[in-house]
Amino acid sequence: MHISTTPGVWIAAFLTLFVYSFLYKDNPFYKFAEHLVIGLAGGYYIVTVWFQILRPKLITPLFQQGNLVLIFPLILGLFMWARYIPKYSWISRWAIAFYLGVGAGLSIPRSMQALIIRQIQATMLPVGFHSYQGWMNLFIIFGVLTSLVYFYFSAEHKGLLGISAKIGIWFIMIGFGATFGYTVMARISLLIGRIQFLMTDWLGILH
Amino acid sequence: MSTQIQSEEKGCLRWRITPLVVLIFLVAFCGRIWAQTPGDTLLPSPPSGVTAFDTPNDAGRNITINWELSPDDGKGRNTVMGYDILRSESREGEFVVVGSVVAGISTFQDDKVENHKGYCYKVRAKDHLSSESEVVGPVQASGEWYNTGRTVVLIFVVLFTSLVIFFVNSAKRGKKLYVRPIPGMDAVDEAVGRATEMGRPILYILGLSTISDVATIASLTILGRVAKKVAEFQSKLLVPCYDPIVMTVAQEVVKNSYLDAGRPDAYDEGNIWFLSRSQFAYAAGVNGIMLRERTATNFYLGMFYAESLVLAETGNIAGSIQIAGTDAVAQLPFFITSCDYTLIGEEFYAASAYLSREPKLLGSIKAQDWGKVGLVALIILGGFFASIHFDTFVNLFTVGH
Amino acid sequence: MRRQIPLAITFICGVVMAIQFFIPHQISQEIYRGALDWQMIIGGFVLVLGIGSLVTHHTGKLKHQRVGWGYSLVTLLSLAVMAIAGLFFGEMASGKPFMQIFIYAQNPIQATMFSLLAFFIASAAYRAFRARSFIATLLLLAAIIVMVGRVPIGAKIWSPIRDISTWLLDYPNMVAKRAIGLGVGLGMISTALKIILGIERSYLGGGK
Amino acid sequence: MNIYEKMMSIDRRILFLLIALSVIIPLLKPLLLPVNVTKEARNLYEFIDKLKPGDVVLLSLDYDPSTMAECHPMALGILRHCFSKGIKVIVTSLARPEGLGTAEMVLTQAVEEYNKKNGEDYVFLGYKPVPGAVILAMGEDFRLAFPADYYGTKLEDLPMMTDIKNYGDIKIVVTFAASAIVDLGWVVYAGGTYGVPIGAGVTAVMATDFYKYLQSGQLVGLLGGLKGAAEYEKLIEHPDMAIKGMDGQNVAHLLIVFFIIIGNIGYFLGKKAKASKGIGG
Repeated sequence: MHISTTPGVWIAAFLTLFVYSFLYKDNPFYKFAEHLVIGLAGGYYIVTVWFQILRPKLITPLFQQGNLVLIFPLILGLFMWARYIPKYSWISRWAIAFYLGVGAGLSIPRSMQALIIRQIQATMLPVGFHSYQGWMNLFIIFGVLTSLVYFYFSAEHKGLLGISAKIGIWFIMIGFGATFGYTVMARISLLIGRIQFLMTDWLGILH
Repeated sequence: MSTQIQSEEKGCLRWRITPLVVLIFLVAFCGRIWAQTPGDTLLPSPPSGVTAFDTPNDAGRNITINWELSPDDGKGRNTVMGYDILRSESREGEFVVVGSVVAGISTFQDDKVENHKGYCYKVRAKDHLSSESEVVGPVQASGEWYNTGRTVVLIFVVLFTSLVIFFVNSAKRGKKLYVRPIPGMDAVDEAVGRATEMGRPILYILGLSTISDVATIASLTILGRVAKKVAEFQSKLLVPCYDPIVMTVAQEVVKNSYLDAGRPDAYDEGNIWFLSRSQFAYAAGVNGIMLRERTATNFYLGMFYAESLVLAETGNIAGSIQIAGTDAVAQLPFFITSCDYTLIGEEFYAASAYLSREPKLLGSIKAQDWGKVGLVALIILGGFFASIHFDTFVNLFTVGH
Repeated sequence: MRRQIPLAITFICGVVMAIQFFIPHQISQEIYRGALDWQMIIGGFVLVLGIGSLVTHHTGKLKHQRVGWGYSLVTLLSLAVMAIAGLFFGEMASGKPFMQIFIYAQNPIQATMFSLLAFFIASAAYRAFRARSFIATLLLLAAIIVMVGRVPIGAKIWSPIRDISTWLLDYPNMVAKRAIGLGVGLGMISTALKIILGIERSYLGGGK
Repeated sequence: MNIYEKMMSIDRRILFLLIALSVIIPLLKPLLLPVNVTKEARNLYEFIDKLKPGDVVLLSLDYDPSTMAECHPMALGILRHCFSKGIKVIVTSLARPEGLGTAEMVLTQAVEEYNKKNGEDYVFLGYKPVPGAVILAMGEDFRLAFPADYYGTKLEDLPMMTDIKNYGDIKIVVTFAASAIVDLGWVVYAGGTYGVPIGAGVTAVMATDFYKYLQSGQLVGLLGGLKGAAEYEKLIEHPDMAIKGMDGQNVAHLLIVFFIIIGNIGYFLGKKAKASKGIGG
């Protein structure tokens, strides 16, 4: 059993235990780790934005390579800083409007293609009563249609509509249960990873 | 007996034929080998039917070259190992190899060309010798202004947009639109009421995405309505944010709600602040807030990732009422198990319109419902056509790259 | 002026970016890349607002000596140390202070926060999976079958469980995901349209 | 609070402690719970087991630090199997530059365990961009894609490589990956064009996508996630991280199901008791 001698590993190990102490109850050790990681993540955010966005995408191309088009995003960025001046803080809405408009515009055709057209095409399956797959295709179409009825807002879920909405929620709940069960293994392996770090890299028990 | 004789005769008849057949086969077989063996100077037959054209539906600078496989590729003498594709600026000009493919492949895309410049091509079949096809071209590459492969998306977008505009306008003209009560909605009002009775703050999480994510915008509209109620009941609203732009918009929305509720002085911008831009630092921070501020109600509305269960389960430890709503299908199972009420996918999008009671916003929900009716009809029709193996209908919905 | 122009900007940008999807031409690709770069640049500027808000939040706690002000000091100091280490001492190269702090302090806390899910998924399952109603029972049964079906010991206990759990994942789960996706698609597009057409303008906030 | 209510609201901290123990104990003392070996894992094992000492295989470690948790034990298992049988190994890493670090780590671990010599028992070719082109080039000649190995020595100076020209001289390619490089890269280019047998070790999430290649015979065998690695560790009788990890998974999963069952028993009996008390009362 040879305990690690690198200080970094000791720090990492203690911070890991600080966070796990949260499972018992909120305590000063967890508060320290929490505030520490928020500070570090803040610093990390500053450094990554500078080296991965501002310098390569604005400072170098605009000031060194003279790509003058970039003056517009520079102005829109400064508009955002106008929030610090109460009298002119409304100008920041121009930059927000640009950011918003681009996002909304991009999402319309892409979600139409990916979420709707591709999915309904994949549901147009040959139904057959003499093969397993034929029955399964019927099962898929029936399931998608009833689940869709569950999201129907224009009418009370009563009568035939009520029944199919009820069957729809059955499908949805079975689907959620299956996804939940499927994810347990991935989450447990996260814990195995941390425990192996503590027992191998830190305490050196395992190898 | 006669049958037996016949079979006898037939037998010997058959007996005489077989050696003849074997003989013919042998001669043919040797002939083939004989033709090949002495110093194979025979060239592989060249590929034919070479065509070159500007690759469609792209930004240009790309020419597609197709050809029929050489008769000696995969069949015939089956000696062809691959093909070289040669290009030149003009029919007589000097040809240069721009690419090569292995045997059995009969197409190539040359992506090192300028737009609006003529190029000529020819294809060379090669084994240890080679022979070339005739020259084809000149042909020019250019970018297209409309991607024909995406027409079906255009039709769907135009149809749905007109549905939304139609229903919003009819709602504006005062037409009464019925929308069934959604159980989660009154849970929102109850939850805010409960927080005020207990005199404990409300926590509102806008999700871990940027302002350009439509889920974040839907969540901001709900925040506006929740903030109005909070202002009326004079309870405290905490909004730790993941994205600075979402933070600024949230501050604007909440300030506006306090204004509408007639209590602009009670608005405290300090309660809407930036926490962290990294997923699990943000989760650590929010966990701390939930336990220390003893929030009565937690709202998780917007886009979420794996941290959803860390937040919701901690909220459960703190004993708060929790209402979630997201379009992140992968996280819905975890919200369903740990929150008091969860708005599933489209319910979350309908919530903002529903809570506002504004007619024109309800109009968009009607459009969504009509869209669903259309999709149901298409699926049934598609299923029917697929079952009778009439595939052209299903292929209508294939979208180009 | 304060509301009309932003609405106009949203409308123009929205329509342009929606149409861009259908035009493969070079110019349209450049507009697409340009718009995303501009969004990133604005995101870069807004960093100041975010960090500014974080710092004012914690300095406020320090100034008023509110409870837990010591922890605010931790946040402010670690923010400063990390930023200075990254900006001035060898950037993000491995072995340099910035990366050392990231590997030995920031990453362990984040990875351990992530691993809390192993505990929380257990407590959520224990508390929520109660056969209170028929749909709750469906949720519970599907979860148990898939959970047991994925580990080798499950197949030892009852061998067909593996096929049932695969069936549950291949059919009901896929059906539910697809139906919800269709609903989300319609809801997302209708909300995006409301923003572009200016029907939904709460993001503009208050004031004239 | 009667027994039933207690069963329904056991303190979550007890559950947390049990989950932690269910993972820690097997790491200290492996329970070696039964690991049922799937057909696809056994096929891959038998294919390599039938190889003779001196045969050469190509192992392509096409993963990176983010998917190391699942792929590392699989790669280590197959490396140990090859080295224990004196099979020579060529190693490449074609996914991403970051994959080089993880690839070298697992290779050096196995090399030290079986003290193998570079250039005679194994060769580490390293990384080259555009995996499709590299896979095709190696079909013509390894030197076309990798004139020198990762450490800079020319392939000609490596004794092991003298009589190895291309896929024709190696018995099987096994790729460890979490991406489409398995089918679009190896199965189509190497398997399809040059007909070399292909095996694969992929993350659990991806495994289901590759079953169709098993049925069509384009894949000789397949290992899926930590479970696949545990199966291979069992086949080569060398229990290590994967089997211990799987023990933890087994116990944790059963523990959660056990708690769910207790909660429901408490719920039903509690309801019945309340109902009967109601009548009696």
